[in-house]
Amino acid sequence: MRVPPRLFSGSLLRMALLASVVSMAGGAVSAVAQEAAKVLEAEEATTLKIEPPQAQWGYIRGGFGSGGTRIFDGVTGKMKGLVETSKSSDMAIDPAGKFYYVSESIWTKGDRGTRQDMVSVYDTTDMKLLAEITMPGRLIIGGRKQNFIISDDGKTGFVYNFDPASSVNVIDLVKRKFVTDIDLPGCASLMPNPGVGFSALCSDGSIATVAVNGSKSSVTRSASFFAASVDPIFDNYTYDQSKAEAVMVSYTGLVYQVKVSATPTVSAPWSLQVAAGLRPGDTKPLDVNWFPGGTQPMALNRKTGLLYVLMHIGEFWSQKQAGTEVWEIDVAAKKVLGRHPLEKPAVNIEVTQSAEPLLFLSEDEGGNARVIDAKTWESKHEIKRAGGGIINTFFPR
Amino acid sequence: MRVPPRLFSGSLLRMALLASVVSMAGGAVSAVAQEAAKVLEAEEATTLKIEPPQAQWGYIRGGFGSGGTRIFDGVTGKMKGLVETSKSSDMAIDPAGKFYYVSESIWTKGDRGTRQDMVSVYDTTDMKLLAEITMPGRLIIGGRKQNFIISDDGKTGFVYNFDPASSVNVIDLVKRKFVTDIDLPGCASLMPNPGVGFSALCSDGSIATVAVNGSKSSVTRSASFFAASVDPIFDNYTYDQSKAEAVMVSYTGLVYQVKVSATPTVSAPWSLQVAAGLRPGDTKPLDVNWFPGGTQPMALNRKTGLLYVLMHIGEFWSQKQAGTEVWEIDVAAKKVLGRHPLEKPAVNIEVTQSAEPLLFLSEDEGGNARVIDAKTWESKHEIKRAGGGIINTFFPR
Amino acid sequence: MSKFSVDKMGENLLRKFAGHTSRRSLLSKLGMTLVAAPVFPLLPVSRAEAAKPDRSPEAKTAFARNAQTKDDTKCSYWRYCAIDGSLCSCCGGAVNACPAGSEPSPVSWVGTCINPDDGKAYLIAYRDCCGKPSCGQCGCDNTDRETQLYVPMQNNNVIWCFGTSSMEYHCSTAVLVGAAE
Amino acid sequence: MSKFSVDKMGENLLRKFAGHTSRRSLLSKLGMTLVAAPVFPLLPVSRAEAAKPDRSPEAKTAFARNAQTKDDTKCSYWRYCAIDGSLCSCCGGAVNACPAGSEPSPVSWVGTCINPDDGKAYLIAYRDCCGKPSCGQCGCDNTDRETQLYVPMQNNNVIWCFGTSSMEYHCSTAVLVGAAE
Repeated sequence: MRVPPRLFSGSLLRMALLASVVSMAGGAVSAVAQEAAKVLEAEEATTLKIEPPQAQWGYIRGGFGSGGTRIFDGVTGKMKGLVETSKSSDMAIDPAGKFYYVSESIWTKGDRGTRQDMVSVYDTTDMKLLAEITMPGRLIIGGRKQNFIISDDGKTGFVYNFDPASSVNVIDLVKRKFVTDIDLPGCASLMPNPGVGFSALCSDGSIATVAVNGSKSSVTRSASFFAASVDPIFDNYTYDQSKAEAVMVSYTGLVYQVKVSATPTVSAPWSLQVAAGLRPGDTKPLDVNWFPGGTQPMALNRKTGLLYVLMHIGEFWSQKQAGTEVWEIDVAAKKVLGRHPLEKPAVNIEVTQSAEPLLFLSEDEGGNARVIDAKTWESKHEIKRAGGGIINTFFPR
Repeated sequence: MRVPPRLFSGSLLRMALLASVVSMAGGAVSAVAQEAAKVLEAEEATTLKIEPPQAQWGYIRGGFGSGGTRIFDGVTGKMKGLVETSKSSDMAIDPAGKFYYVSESIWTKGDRGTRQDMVSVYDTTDMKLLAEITMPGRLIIGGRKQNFIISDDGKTGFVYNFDPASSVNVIDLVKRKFVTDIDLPGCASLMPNPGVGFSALCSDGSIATVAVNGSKSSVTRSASFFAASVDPIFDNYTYDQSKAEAVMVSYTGLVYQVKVSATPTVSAPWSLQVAAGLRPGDTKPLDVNWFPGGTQPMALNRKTGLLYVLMHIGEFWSQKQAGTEVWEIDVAAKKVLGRHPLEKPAVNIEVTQSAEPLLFLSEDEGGNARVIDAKTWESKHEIKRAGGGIINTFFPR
Repeated sequence: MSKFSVDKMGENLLRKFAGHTSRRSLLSKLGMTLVAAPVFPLLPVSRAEAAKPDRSPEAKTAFARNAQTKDDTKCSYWRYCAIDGSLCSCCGGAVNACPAGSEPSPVSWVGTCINPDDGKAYLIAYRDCCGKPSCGQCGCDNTDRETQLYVPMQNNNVIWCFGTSSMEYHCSTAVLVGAAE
Repeated sequence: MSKFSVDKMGENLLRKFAGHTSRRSLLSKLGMTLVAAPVFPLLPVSRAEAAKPDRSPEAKTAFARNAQTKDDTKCSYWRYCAIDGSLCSCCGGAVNACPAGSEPSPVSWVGTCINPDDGKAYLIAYRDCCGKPSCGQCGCDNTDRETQLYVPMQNNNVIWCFGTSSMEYHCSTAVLVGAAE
């Protein structure tokens, strides 16, 4: 057996084979089983357990319209299990590693009937459904990391809603109940704000900060610091829980660092291309340059402070184009340390927070994933039909 | 506009553009619309209607686990619409062409919650859901044509159930209600039996005939005529409504013709391979021959009496292998008229009952479909991402 | 001259929704309007001073340089400069019509596309047709002036099926709204 | 010597169900058994006279000639002679165990496969693991002695998720039941 016996569940299914044979079978089976024992041992069917979230795992979503988030061990390349994420749902991992949370919308009759919005709670080791926390609604989109976030203490979930007015559902994950919804006009792409509530990017180029106190809340706004329709910031940015800092990249390749607090501050943006010794990206038509692109174009290693960005050659407004290189960037030094060509173009990138960091990439075609050693840049695994969607990793603290 | 205006619906959506602008927009829009009218005409969004079922259409299911049956016009190769067939559902077409019937099983929460089994009824021209006829259950499998059949007069539906005991749900399609379920131990793969009820193939190699009279029924059985586990008959066989005759093919390539009545009769089987001048197919290991294969390996043109079978070279127990040739067989003469190599191997075949018969094929890879002229054997269309599943055509009477 | 400005639409939307407008009262207003007026994108439109935009080939995106006006079943058709999804014109619908049995969303995202025949810019409403499984034919993903979720009406990933009986995505149309700045 | 005969199992099943057994009383019996005994395929088994089957390479199917006993994440693993679906051993499960969170069906379809190490035939129960979206890894479709719906326990297309909380298919295991004739 290739799976450690300690992982076997101790459920009713452990019942012995012989005792469970239906009475209709008569006396034949005991004899058969004894006979079988002489040759190969008869077996029972069981259900395994799984380890709680591990730093070297990658969680890869199915593509648009498909369900399921497959968990792969980046070291072995093997599938470990599957989180039951329904179509266009969002998954978040409990920072303590005990629960998988799935923010989802399900109709009672598939594509008709009554709409049901909920956060479903799964145990991370037996993967069983523990609770369904009903809530008023949520944006149906898929492929976004910042639409369902969890506070750094793991106690509160924030679910972005758009119907088509913007709001945020506040979920008490301890009591497992919906608390309130907060209007958030013109803003989206949430980040946790420890001790305060959450912050978000807004269409006027500001950051909105929502102080949440039970069912009460108040909203404040920063000054405008980016041009939301001219050079948008990718809303699949990275929030670094260890520093309460968000690192963001814009379509032209500007890097923004947002220090999260009651009054978030934004550092002066700097250009990825300049950090690589090239001229900065421009919004002008015809101008050819390297640009960031994809659905999830960036990943950040919290310990090393290294940023990984999917880059491609193109013109402006090519923000969904798959990356042909991964740029490895020292954020503190504002310097591109390496440009690493990919065997196959990729649309999503994530990095593990494990001691030996591994890059997970969703390739542009076939739903395949690739695992690359972030130190040696050696390709470790190509995983067929991994899903093709966005990728999460777990940050143990 | 590429679609005839007569197909536009006369619904509320016909409301004029200007009148429908929301009040918040203020006075600006009228001016804009007048301006726009000078350049290109502003439009409204509408919903089209579709013709009732046409003889030259092919209905192609999505592959395993996917929903939707796409309708393609074999003459133009264009998609005409989509029947809302949920995952692992079965579709049947009202012989009068007024309704699409979908036999389906839906859980209230996707893959959990309460199971709901029903026959959903859709209008064939506006494609709207007209009714849901609830019933006790059905076999969940997909890819089978004979699990949901309709009597030749269009008044009664029969739904195969297996849970894991075999039965058949009788559905009154006129009153749109479930009538009764009938035990059918050891049998499956239903065919209509006009004036009687339905018949089915059984694991003892017989045909069971079920006389249905309201909620009462009685079952009779023919003598055994095939070896169900040794040389099985493909259960995606063809039932010819014009002759009340079923034409069936077995794994080795034997053709059976079943004349349906209160006491069905089966003609002596004959070998496809012999009809092509080869030695007959054998169940013996190692023996290499041409064999029928695929999921839906055969199609019958009701008017010409020509049978089309997907054939491949292999050994016995290769019954799912994709066909590399289509054999064109005159059933009455028991003679293979032609062997037609395919550009790409196919797993499903169907033929239109139109004046100029067209073959629809689901290719083995990529979910692509191909349309071939059944007279000239010219490839007319290759349709990308058509679905890849089984195919239905409509037989107008 | 009054023309549509997508950026201004976004700003106005924001201002209207911000602070003084209760979301619930707005929603109930929207809800009523959804029933009464299902044809037009439910977004406020402002007058805007017309600049003189440069429509020369040198000022065009890669999409605009290669756009055509003849075949609306191809991704390069001029109106599709910011579409993402299956073209309804390949699904039994039309460039501005949903296939039978699907339902056009009363609201939509928008794009500003240049018609190569007259060199003018037009506002296009990409109305999703909803309530049926994905059509799957003619998938396109064009991204001219396509933004992120905080400017939702210019984001082409959102399932724009608000106010329809279900939010299952079937295909997308490209409805001509009018001239843009 | 008593060994499993798949054909006889089918025949007995048929005889038991036919005529004199009411489906409902059988079902309620099955229902009770499902709760009490979820481990074994719920199908009656008969004694059968052991013939001496020919296990020489010349008597083997293409699958059996190429089967191996080392790697149960490959379609050629000997037990998979009639499997259809994703191998649970590639999904975080094992050849005889469901991945965490999925549920083994108490009933299954069966195959008779030859172990190349000892040349003997064994009855294999292909238990589907249910209640999660399709695993999608290591898809196999082997068809030795695989039949059609009227012999359901030897058909590998049926979603064998009876008696589980949902019938969504996740992956398939291959549980060794015992020696076959």
